[in-house]
Amino acid sequence: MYTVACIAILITMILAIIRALAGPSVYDRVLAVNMFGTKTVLLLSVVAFLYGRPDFLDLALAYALINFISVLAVLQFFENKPTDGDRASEEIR
Amino acid sequence: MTIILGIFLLTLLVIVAIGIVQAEDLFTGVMLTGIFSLLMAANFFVLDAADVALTEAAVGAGISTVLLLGGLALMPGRERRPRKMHWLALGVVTLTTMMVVYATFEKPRLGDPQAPVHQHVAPWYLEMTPELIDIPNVVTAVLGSFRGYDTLGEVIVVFTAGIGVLFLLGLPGAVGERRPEELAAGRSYLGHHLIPQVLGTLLIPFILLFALYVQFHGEYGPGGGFQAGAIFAAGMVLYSLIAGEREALMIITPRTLMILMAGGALLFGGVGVLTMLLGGGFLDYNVLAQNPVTGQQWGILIIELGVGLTVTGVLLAIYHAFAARGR
Amino acid sequence: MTDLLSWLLLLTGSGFVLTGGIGLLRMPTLYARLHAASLTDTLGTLLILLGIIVQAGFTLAAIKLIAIALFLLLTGPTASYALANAALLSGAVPKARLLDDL
Amino acid sequence: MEILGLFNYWVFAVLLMVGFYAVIAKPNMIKKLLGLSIFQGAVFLLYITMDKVEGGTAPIIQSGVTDAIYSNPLPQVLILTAIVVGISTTALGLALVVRIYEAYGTVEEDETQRLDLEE
Repeated sequence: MYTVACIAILITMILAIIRALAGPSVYDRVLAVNMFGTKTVLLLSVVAFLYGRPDFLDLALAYALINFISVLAVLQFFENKPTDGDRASEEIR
Repeated sequence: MTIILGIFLLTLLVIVAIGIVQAEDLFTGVMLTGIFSLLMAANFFVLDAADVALTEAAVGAGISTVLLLGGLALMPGRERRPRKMHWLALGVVTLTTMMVVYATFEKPRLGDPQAPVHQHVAPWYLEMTPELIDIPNVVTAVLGSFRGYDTLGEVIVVFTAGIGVLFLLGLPGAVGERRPEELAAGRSYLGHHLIPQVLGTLLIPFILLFALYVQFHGEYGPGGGFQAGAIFAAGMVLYSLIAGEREALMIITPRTLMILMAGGALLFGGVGVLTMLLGGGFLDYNVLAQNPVTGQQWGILIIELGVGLTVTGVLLAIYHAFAARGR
Repeated sequence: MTDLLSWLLLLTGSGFVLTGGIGLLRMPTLYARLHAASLTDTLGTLLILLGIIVQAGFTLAAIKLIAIALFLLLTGPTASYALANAALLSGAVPKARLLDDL
Repeated sequence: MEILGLFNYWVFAVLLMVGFYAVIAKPNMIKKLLGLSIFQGAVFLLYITMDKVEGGTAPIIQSGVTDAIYSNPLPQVLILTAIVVGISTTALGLALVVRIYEAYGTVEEDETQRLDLEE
């Protein structure tokens, strides 16, 4: 039962990695990283039950709590460094 | 199942690593490092290393991306000459890879219980921990007690790296030393974004509480000072992002940061000196209480606290040093 | 009965997660991808976690799972907001608005 | 199937060399740092691979279970501390790069060398 969920999550992980590598804009990559983070939380929860040691859920909890900090840091990064010429050229398609 | 899951995650790891190296935009590289860290943590978890996975999670999710972005904000975001292959380097690297792969054929297979690494001290640790220290988490027992010298050394290294960063970049002065207009000019926080602000204010107590749980639950489950320090620092970094650095530095002042950094390492070393004064060896916790087992537990609790303090102090001081440089 | 419910939740959750992944890859513009990824992310995650909670019964693990679901429910949309805002800040205008301006 | 037991070590070798390639071939210092952290990650992977025991579980002793097999705690201890040390030293390297950028106006290695020669 968990295996099905596990496989779905793993396939989604591949899709997210393809998007992160392909871009085209930097925001696509951040989006992919964020999505990958949620999928990791799910994978860890599912695998913890698959292995029958649910006390390792702390790990998923840690990710659920602090993974979005990096996205906020990205927002701040772009506030401080508005548009530099390089990035404007590869804007959104 | 486990082996297929492992192979899958490891293959993704290699793809992402090549992606990092080939990325033209450094920002992309940093973002891919985030995925690399997530994959690493998942791999550690699959390989039965829950403590290590928690450390990677705490450091990779909360701290390392923020630090790298903080550094990247101070310089141009692109490599000057993208995608030029360096044929000599590529040749050397390919040759070395093949040699290392050839050498692995001598290695014991994954999970082989007869491997030499499982024959040395590890069985002794696993067997004696319930008797000598009586805490469930053997990793914490080895970290705190059996290999306490090692851990003290690592804490000193972390401390030294923190000092080094402060030497190079300088810690932001106390809040009063900066002119008000200087502070107002750097709008380096997300105060005007209502949603992150409200949510962050809601979550920070939980993050800090979770850090304390990880700190003091480390003897019973995955956790300990290193993980807790990183999570606590991540919580304070979040506060600094949503409320502004100035506010964050008012709560944990630069002076407090210094005290945390040095105090944790001193606490660790102090326990060692105390045990010597009580007639034991350096970091021999048996003498801390009437009952040697209780003494061991006390010793581990205190030194883990020292580790947590130093790691929190160092990571926060590094973050503030980079952030203050940007203004 | 419990097994059936948990199967159902896990399967629908997996379906949503996969849909989100495909949307992330196949949608034509950034904001469309953001839309596809963030919505399914939250729902699929919740369903899968609920499926595990049903299996776990009333234990400490279930409470941790509820906490994880709650935190993900809060942080996921916030991250999407921050990301969309960062994109907008650096001058990436959604396509529909560009058409309006013409 | 037996040979797949070595897959982790092969990934270790490839990751190690991917990181090493970035360090020696890329002129950009931030890229070198990222390569260094990949290199670090490879070493972590090697150690953690060695801790795995077939049919085992993480070395947290479950009360009431007597016949459980536990993975090796020693590599875990070494790597757990090394991860935190790794991020501190990466930050130290990043601080050096920031100072180099402030002094030279570039973080490309060949350009800083040229500027040095011109003085």
